[in-house]
Amino acid sequence: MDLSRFAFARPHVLLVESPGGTASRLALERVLRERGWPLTDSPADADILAVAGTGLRPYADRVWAQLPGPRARVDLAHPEHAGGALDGAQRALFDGAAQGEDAATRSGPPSDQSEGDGMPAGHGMPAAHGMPAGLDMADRAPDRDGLLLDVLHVPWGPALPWWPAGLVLHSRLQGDVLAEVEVSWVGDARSASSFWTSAAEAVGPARTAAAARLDALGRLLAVAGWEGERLRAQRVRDALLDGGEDAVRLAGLAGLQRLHQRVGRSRTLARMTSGLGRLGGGDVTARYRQWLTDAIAALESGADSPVTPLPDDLDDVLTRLLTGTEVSSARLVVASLDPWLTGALVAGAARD
Amino acid sequence: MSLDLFLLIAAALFSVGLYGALSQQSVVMIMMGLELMVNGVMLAGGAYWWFVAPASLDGQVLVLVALVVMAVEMAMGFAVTTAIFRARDVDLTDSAADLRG
Amino acid sequence: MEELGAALVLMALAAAVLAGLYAVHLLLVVDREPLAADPFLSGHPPTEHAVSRYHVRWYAVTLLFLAFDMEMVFMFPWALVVADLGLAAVVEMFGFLAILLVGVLYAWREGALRWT
Amino acid sequence: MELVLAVAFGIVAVAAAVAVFVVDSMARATYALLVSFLAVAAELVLLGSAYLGVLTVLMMTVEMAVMGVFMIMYMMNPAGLMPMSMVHNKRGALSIAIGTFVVLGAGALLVPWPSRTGEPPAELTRALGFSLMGEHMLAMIVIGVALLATMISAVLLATDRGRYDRYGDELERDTPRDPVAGGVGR
Amino acid sequence: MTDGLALWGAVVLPFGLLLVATTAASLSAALGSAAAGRAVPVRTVLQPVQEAARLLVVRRRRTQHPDALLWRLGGGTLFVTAVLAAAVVPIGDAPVLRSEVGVVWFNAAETLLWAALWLTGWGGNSVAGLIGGYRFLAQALAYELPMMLALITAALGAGSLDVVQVAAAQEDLWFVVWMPVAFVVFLVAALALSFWGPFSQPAGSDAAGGVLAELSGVDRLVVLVGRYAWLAAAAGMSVPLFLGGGAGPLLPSWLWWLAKTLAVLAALVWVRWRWPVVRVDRFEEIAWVVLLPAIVVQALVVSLVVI
Repeated sequence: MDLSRFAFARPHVLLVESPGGTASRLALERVLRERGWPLTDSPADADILAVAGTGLRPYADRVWAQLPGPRARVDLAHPEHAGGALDGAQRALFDGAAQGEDAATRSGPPSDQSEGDGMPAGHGMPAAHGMPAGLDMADRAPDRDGLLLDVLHVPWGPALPWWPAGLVLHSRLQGDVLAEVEVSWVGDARSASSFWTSAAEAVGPARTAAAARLDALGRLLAVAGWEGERLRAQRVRDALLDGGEDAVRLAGLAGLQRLHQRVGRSRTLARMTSGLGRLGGGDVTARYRQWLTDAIAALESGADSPVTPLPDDLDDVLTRLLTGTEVSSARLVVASLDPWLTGALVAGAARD
Repeated sequence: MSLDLFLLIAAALFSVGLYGALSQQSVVMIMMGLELMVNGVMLAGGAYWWFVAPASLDGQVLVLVALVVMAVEMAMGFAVTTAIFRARDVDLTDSAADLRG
Repeated sequence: MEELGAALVLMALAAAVLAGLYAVHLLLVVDREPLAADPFLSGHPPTEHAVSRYHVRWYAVTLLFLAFDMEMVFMFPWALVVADLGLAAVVEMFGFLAILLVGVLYAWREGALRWT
Repeated sequence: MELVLAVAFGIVAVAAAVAVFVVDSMARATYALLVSFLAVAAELVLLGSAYLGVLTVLMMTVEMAVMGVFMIMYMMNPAGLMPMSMVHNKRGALSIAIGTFVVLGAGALLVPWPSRTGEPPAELTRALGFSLMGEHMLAMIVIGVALLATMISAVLLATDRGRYDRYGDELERDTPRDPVAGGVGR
Repeated sequence: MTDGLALWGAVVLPFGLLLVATTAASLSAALGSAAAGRAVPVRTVLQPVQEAARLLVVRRRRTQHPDALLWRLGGGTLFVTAVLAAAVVPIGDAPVLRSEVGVVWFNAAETLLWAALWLTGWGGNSVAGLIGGYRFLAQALAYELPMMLALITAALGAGSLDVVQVAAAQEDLWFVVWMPVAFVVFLVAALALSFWGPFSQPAGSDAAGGVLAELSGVDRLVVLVGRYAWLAAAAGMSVPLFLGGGAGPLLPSWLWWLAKTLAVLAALVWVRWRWPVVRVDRFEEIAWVVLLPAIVVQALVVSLVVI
């Protein structure tokens, strides 16, 4: 089986985060980055499904059924096991015989393969009989453009990479525009706050404040399609969360200043994000720039950085901001609100 | 190769296009029929140029003009279809006929 | 005329390379039967077929493009004779282009270059 | 060899043309039409017009891609998953079409076409350039104006919003109000 | 029938294109490793081969009610058209196919990408693919006209549509020197047509991979190979159009062509790691009201110089 050892020396990983899985996600992201295993966007390209945390059961199972195979799965409850779990997954990919058996069990239509019951049935569509593949044809609905064209019911999250843990966005898509949006949550909405609170106890408030913002920045950059800088942001973030002496903070500061130069001052990124998701006078551009300046300020002062407060009814705000945007704008807006939605930044404020 | 052969193919294309233009209900499908007819004209123009009067470039220019006419026809056709669809929520000629009344 | 024969030969050779890839795939793949899978929807089942009347938000740009594109029909032969014909050909072609750019300007002001 | 290719591409062109009105999926219909155009482009290359042939490939691919956009937008059931008939007066249309083919085909075969006079110019595309800039200049001027008219009327007809929706009734706003912003800012 | 075609060259061409394309993928892999803060060992150059092996082992997928014919046709068209486009590129002095309309030929092969990408997006019956396919069409509407004008500007400078003659016309002065706008526009178009780097929104992460979303196994490999092949073909074309073709001292002309092509390719790959994705809904307006007038002015300048 030399071939599969060669082929899967660098398996592609689909990483999704379940509520409360922040620690596991960070651990997985770090190991993957260090090994150079790429993160991928869809199950079709994935060899390994990595679920950070354990609260995503039915959704992760359905995604699992979509991995073409050879496939392996990591459900990571304890962040310290990230490396070992990924090693095990890779060994499973090497095992051609077992993969062949797994593939043989999956030859029917997809509905027979999904494990676990009680799948949430989208928008409660009645089962369509006599329709091809038992799926309905899309129906039409009015649009702001005055053309009565088809609407697709497209859910975003929770088993979606670079997406706030547990957020589910049910959208009605007309073309690439989200005509209507409905927000709901799987599990606890502010599930990341406990992780960042405990991180602050471990490595201090300043470094945590910077790391939380870098984490948000990395996720935004991933959605904005800037892989190189996403990797750099995560590198600095991981260094800051490492513990250790003051030199780490200074190295982190240097990395942050470089990011500020490259990302914060990027005119291309600013042009692509300006005017999106206006909230309290700031748009997406203003928010990621604020993260960078706040992170630098925190490291320079050695103290926590104050968090810009956002409205409490963030779900309603999200609905309002996303209605009528096209898909890439919507993803950017969600990513720019990610740390508030998951509680990563709220936690910092709570300690003041 | 002879002129007859190409003209025969062109005639076939033209006739298939004519059938489409006459039988289809949807504006966009009618346009596809018209396009096929122009397609036949283009082939006939190219063949006529090659087999009859290669020294003069009229045949070549005819094909170019046919290409442009096709594009203009398409742009206007799509614009009209969009306008009709916006106004009446249909793109069928049968249903659009009563726009006159 | 040689272009046609060349195109056919090249297409056949390129297709042969792709066919070779598929052949190697059949030898190596874990299971030859393609996996029947749902489309990726973040872990939700699909409720309807995705192929539908897709509301293209930039249809006005396509119309603009169709018209402007026709310019190129004339511009390729024009490029060969500019040096011989001199200023008259330049004035004529760029007059033509200026007319079309007026159309673009108009469309821009009407907001036709943006998603509706 | 050339005869074989000419016949083969002729068959492809006509078969694809028929397929346009036979297949259920609008995507397939659109790209069947493209195949028909590509086959005719191949015939044009066979007929010594390399420029016209390649240009036809270029223009028709783009136009069919655009046509696909509108086909998918406005046709019911664009993927043809639920086959349905969208024709009227099929029999009449068919008989007219066949009649036309018989007349045109008979003309093609029976008319004594003049025999070939002259030779094509050595550098055909260049000659075409001289011709367009010279004797056929009127065609270019007319087409230029026609294209402008097409642009303006197509935008006017197709779009729902215009400058008054964007800049206000008096065109008083500096920045337009649009559902989705553009890259230039005006 | 095939007078202008160098037959043995045609046989070698697909493989040569694959080789150059693999070089681009290797370089991209190295830059990615560096960005992740990892060492870049020599074996990184094998990474594209490794990826190809992976995709050959991985199973193919079929979504519910796909239009499999159009789906696969679209994916395969990418590579086939890349080979067609590369055929008119003079490798040094001689292209595989010498055609008097080589520039238009390249352009025509490129427009087939409109069909290819849209079909790849449509065929899978998946929302992500659909969004990606339509994004590519929107992107094509933006880059196509500037690119056509850039091609014409180079042809204008040489007074010929034959790529060999365009390269030969730069004996005294490379076109890039006095057609910088056309060169830049051509490179932007090269990125956009191979939906690469800043113009990779048709395969964007924000839409779960867009046109690539449902592709696995060899089906995905075919599309990726086609994409890299187009990147290589476009880089290769930029050399005879703007960078003097095979001109250069001492070395044989084909080697000069290769060196210049690899340099352009390296720049295109580097851009991927240097810039974020340019969103189509914003790029559309920029292309029409900034790029298009700019390249028209460039063409005007060139035509005034020519007469």
